[in-house]
Amino acid sequence: MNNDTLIPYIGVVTDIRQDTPDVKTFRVVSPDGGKVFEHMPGQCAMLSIPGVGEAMFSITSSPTNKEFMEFSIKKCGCLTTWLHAMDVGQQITIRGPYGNAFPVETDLKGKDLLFIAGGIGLAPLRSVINYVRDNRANYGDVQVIYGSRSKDDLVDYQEIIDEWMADPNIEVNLTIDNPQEGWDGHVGFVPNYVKELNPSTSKTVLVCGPPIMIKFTLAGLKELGFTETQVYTTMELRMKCGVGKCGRCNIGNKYVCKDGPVFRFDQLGELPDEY
Amino acid sequence: MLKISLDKLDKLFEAISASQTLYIPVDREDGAAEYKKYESGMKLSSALNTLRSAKDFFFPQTENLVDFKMEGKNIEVIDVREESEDFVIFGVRACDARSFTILDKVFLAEPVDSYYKNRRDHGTVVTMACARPAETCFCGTFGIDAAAPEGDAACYSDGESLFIEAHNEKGQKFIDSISSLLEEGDTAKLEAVRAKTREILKKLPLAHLTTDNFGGDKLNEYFNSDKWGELSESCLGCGTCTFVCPTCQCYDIKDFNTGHGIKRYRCWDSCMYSDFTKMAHGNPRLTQLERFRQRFMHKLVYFPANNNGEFGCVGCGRCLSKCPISMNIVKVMKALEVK
Amino acid sequence: MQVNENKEFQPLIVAFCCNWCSYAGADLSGTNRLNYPSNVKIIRVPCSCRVNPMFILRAFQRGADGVILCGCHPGDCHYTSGNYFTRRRMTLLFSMLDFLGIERDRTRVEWVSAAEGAKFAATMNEFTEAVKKLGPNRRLEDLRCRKQ
Amino acid sequence: MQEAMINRAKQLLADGAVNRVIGWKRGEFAYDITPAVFETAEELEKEFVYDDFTAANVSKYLVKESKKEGKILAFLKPCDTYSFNQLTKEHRVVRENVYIVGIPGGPKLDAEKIKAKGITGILGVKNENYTLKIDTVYGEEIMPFYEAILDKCATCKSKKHVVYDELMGEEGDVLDSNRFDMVEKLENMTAQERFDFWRDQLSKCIRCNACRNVCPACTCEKCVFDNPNSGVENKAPADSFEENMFHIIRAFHVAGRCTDCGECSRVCPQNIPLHLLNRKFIKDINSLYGEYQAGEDTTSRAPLNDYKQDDCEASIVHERGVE
Amino acid sequence: MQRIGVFVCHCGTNIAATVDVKSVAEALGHEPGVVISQDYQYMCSESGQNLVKNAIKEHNLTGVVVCSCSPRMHENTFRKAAAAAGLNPYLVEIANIREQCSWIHKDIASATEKAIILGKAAVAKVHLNAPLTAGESPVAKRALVIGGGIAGIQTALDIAEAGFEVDIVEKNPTIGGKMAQIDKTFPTLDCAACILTPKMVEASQNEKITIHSFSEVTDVKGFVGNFTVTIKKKARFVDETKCTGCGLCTEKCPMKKVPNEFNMGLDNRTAIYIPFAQAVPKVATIDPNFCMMMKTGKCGVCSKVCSVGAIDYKQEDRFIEQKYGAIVVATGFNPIKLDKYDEFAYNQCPDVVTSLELERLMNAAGPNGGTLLRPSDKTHPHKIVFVQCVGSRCDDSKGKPYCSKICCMYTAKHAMLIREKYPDTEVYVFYIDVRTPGKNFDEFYRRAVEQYNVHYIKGMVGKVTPRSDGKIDVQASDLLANEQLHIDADMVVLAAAIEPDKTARPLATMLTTQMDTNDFFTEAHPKLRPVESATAGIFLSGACQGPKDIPETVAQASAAAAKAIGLLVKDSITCNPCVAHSDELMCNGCSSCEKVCPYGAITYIDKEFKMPDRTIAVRRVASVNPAVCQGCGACTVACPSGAMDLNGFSNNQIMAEVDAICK
Repeated sequence: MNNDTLIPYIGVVTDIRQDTPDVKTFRVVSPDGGKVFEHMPGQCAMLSIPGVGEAMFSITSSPTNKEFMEFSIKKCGCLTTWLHAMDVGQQITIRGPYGNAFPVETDLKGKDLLFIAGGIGLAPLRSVINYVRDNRANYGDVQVIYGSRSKDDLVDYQEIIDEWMADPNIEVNLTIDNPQEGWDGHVGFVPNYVKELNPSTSKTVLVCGPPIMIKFTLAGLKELGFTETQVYTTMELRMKCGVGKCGRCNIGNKYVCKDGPVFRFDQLGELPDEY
Repeated sequence: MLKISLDKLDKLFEAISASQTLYIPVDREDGAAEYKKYESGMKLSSALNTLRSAKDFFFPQTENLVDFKMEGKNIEVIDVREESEDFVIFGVRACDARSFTILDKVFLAEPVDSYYKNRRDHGTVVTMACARPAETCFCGTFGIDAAAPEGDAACYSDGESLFIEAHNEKGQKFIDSISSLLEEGDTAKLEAVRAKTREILKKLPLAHLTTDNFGGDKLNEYFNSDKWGELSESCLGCGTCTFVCPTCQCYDIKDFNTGHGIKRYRCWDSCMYSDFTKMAHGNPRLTQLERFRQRFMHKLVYFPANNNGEFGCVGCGRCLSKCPISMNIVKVMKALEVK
Repeated sequence: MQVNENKEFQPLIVAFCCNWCSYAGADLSGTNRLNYPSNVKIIRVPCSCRVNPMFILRAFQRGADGVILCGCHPGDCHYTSGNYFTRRRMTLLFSMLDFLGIERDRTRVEWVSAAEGAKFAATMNEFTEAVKKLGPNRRLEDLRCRKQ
Repeated sequence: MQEAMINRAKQLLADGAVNRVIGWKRGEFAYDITPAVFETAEELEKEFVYDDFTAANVSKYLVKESKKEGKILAFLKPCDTYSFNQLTKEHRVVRENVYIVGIPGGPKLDAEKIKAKGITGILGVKNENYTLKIDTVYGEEIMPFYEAILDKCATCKSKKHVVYDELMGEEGDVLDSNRFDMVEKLENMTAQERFDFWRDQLSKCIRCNACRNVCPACTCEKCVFDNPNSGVENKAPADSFEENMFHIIRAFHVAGRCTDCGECSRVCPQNIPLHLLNRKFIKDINSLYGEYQAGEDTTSRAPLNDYKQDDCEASIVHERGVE
Repeated sequence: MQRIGVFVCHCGTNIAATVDVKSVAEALGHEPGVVISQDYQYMCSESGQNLVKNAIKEHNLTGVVVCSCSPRMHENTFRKAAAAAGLNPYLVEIANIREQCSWIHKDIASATEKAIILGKAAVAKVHLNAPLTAGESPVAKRALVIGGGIAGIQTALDIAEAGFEVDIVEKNPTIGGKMAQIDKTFPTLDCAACILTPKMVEASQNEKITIHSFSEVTDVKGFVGNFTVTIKKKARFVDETKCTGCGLCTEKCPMKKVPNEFNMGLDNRTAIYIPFAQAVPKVATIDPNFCMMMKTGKCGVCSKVCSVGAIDYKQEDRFIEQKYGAIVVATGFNPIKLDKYDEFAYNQCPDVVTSLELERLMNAAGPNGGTLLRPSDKTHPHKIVFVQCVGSRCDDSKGKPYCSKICCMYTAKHAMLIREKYPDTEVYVFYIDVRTPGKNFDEFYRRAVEQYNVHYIKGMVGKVTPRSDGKIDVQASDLLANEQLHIDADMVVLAAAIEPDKTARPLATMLTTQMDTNDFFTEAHPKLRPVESATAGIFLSGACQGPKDIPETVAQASAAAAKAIGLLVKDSITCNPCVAHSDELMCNGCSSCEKVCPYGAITYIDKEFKMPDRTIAVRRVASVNPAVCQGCGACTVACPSGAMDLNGFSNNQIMAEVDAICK
């Protein structure tokens, strides 16, 4: 019988990195080494510990990484608590890739890109940013605006400092919500920072973060003259099958797991307000 | 058309079940009909339809997907799939026959659901035309002719004989396997019976219900309708409608720890359940109104939007007679309809 | 269920014992070296009234062949009234299991005081024998949990 | 009756004594009645119905409705008043927010019973001197009224309203019912026969939760079977054990609280006689701990929350009946 | 991921002889989450404990399983060891592989297998253990004693002696109780008043003791260490602070025909009265039912004669509220009413009296100044019949099923005293059997029979009939001689059963303590905790718990005081952390749990909740007071939604054990 997407592969956790107090990044490879499967930036995978639970996570590593996949996971439920407690060498089950991806090879190609992320929202965008960095010639200006509650809550801070900020080809703007010792960067909420920075409306925007941040950022962008067709985001909904059959992530005629999770805001506008 | 005398039905069933598993609707003690694996002596039910729909044959209420063995940090994945045996479902009504087409659109769409396909490939659907439709029937609304059911092969009765014809290769193979019992018959009387059935279908109370005003383009006007509150207010949030429905296919995937391994299985789920969309950090459908709306919007708007106007309902009427509070798709359609 | 070399059926017995009387009674039968079969596995609960019918069904689901509940004698409950509630709950539960055709001898309530080590051992011997006679629990087991 | 009820409801609405009415709304056919809340005289005029098919017990809706602003008028049949009282006792309804009009009860009709006679294509049902004249697309059919009544009405326990603010019609009495006959019959079977009986019945269960969701005693904020942390969460009967588990525990959770309103069996799409489980508990409670009718009052102690020092021992189960 | 350590004890050869401890340690080492699994000779020894402590530190353990003897033996030892190593003590579980395994099984293979399963169950449970912290709750340093009889007085004196404030609430105008009415005490025959009144005075003079006489408890809130009690000080229409107890008012009061309850109604008192000469407090009280001033507004004599102006006809009931750490119930007893005993003619004939009435008749301060005279004609009785067990040990609904315990002895006392003082009087005692356990009791009884020639007749009195000549015909059967007797008695004395005071039942409800069917308070444990109620902080003193004689009452009163003092010396009480708790989001507020809680630990509150649909709803939810809950778990099963769970024995923990055992 053919492989069925509901039957998962085995992945081995080879590295666990404590990113923030409640976010860890897990490196997953196939038991034989190498990646379990290929994906495009923005796509997701179903991770599970049998008997504990299964959930969808966006793949935070770039497809250009040929050795492993990474997942940045915030501790919030039963499964994530378990994942946070495990040690290196633990096997997990993994299936995917699921969902659409950011249109990095089509609509985004050649465009100036503005990434706006808040908190754990950087996770799905990190995949795109690194993909873009690795295919730098295909894109115009790249700007990243990233904020979090505090310095400690910035996911992948080390990579941001060591690689992104060191990369002359991209502009990185960091902010934290409240002043903090040892932080001489910008202080303030992401939506306000975006307005302050007043990015050019020629840019295509990829935004991800908590719903309230997205709401105000979008409003701010509109004030600045951006249109909904310029802004992409990625959604999170309860999913079970990952292939648009189980019905759980159905909104209007879309299935987030299959038709999403990446949507342009004008597409989202056509959907019923149920997310 | 080929036929067999109705009093030789036993022989027909014996012949079919000799080569493969046969399921026929039989009467239960409580008067309701249900599909049973044929055993000698069983009588075909004369009821209009089975209490449960026929979807169970291809999409059972629970099914084991995969097993895991956990040992230290290691996980072993055990593929539990087995090639299905060949089987025949006999006596499927037109509405249920159409439901398979609808389920196919979900489960056979890429990526194909191998569990469903496995059974679909091995199952032959032999339908049976209706003769005495009930007041709850409204298959006509969805373009289904109860007197001419779809399926791999179809049967019709004129009161004396059972006529049988193939609709496809699988159906033909089925007829070939029993051809020794069949003889060519005159369909004149049958045509009269079918004409009469169609007359009755026109007289049914729901005969005039149409889908003209529903479909994929009606999303916003129906989604935002102010009728949902009133319609859903007495909904108990149970799963009866979903589970008796031949087209509802939402499912959940769960793990069961047997003590010596994990069984991952899927089971029917209902969008009417309060925890259907519940996540660790919230629920986008908080009230029964939203959950109730989802079920009907899906059948009447979302499904047609993705499937060339085909609706997610076949008018079998099960939900009409089984809903504990008698709220159903017909009432919803009538209340919502914007001309 | 366990099967040893002699192929004699060895039932699995789960015994819920209240901390204050029956568990102490079980300890006493140990102190006095009064044998009872190793089929019996004890779970300590503060009071017999802590035992939820769900625990009993759970044990049967997972492969127990008999479940026995032991508590202080009526009137002697450490918490004054716990075992009176237990008595009503278990009477009704067992009656319901009986109503569903589950063998009566698979369930039992016995009052064993902290001083009744002998009674504890005798009860366990008796109960294990009774369950052994019934054979494996088939009517209230979960096939998925059956050991291959 | 229906006219009188509509008039009384309109009057109470007009007086401002209540601002909503819970009752029943007519459907597409003669029998598909839906419980509904009415807010205006017009709605009442147009859609309120009370006839031989208005069997649904509306008291459970009052858990939610009585917590809303204002007062709601509830028409309660005798059996419904027991449910309501029990809910009051358990603090699940706000008694002050409900104006109860006691109305005469059944026997109510069961459309399934009519259909089971082979009568189909039903267009209308008329009760003429306890003979049902059923108009169908296939012509008129006749059947005796009492052959079509709901099982729960056939074993009615009481025609008395145990709580009301006003009464329409005359007050009835607690009946000497034969409701335990079937339980007794099962008790007199052998264990194997009982096991086979229940296996046959419970294997039909599709876990639609209709029995639970309609049950006025099942008003938990979160049912253990829906709660992933309860350890017994279960959505579908993957094994015969789970069919048993759900129904045993559900019956146990409502034991001593179930008023025997019979809604569970009425709504079961698979016609499982679930009420027998509840009645078994009721019968046991009556015989072992003294007669007790849940919902009869709002103050008595539920039998499972009570005890006597000389209660029988659990071994009584082993000592009585046939094996 | 859990990091669990497993420690398997050999217990010398106690375990190791029948359980292969090495394989147990080996097998449990493979269980999920187990990072270290060791065996050792004596795990409870200092070095064994160090093994555990070191492993906790070294492996940063999140849970410890010790496979050893019964947890009843060493659970605390290992909990303390864990705590010493910085691990929450409630993350330790014991698998009992000695008493419940090695000591009862002989076959090594099956004992080892069972030990492994028990170990697995403990590992499965410890996975779900949560760190628990025992809560603390402050203790109000004041005790309340309800009832001012000898029990209450003794308890109050003992508590005061230990240095704590005590309040006595007495419903009558004076403390003293039943003992004050008694003439002499058995078996020493010393005068009751002589030994009681000094104690009464001591109580009134002790500055730690406050006496609220003529007062009642009307409300009790709170829990152990923290009770808030409302006391009603009934209006006595005399200002307590001014009244000197001179008694002039009682002499001058014109209303002199009030039945005197202190003398059992055998004589009269005035409307303003002091119950007896040694009353404490010695303060007058006006009986408003008889006072002319109160009834008609005409009189006011007492007010006129009172030199200190203490009379206040307008006085009203006052309520005071006070916080207490402990409450001692000492509500005492009363003889039952004999209205139903027509066969003894108690209501028909004044010369048929109860034993307590006889006490008054014989008392020097009684109606006859100590001379025993018949109440009817004030003549000297020559033949007295005592009837035992009137209402005691009865099967029928008229009486009490229990033995009243004191009657045999006081009857012997009465008989003896009468025979001593009036040797010409014949005394008959009809009994079922004579019960005289107690120091010097049987000797006392035998003296009555042998020395004083009291006629003890085993038999029942069938009928008592007053005759027109003033004699009383007593029909009885002598069971030993097997003959019917007729005695023409002058007096008949009935040993009426005693029963708890009527105020006890409503009080028990207020205190959420339990009572038996006879309305005696139920002790927390019949053998081991006889002076505590099941409700923490409520203690039982004297006959409210069961029939008692004076020495027993005083002993129990001191025991109750000791228990109360044990509580009051603490600044705060450590609560058992293994208590029930309710998940408010799942709680239905149905009150089932409250109904089965023996401690009244569950209350209901209306609480605002943000509902998932963003509305605010007020819901009734259960709230467990962890200071009161004892952790039995009755509520967890009564709760259908599973909102109620028990720390340390949660649903999931027990189910994990079941799963592990059945695996």
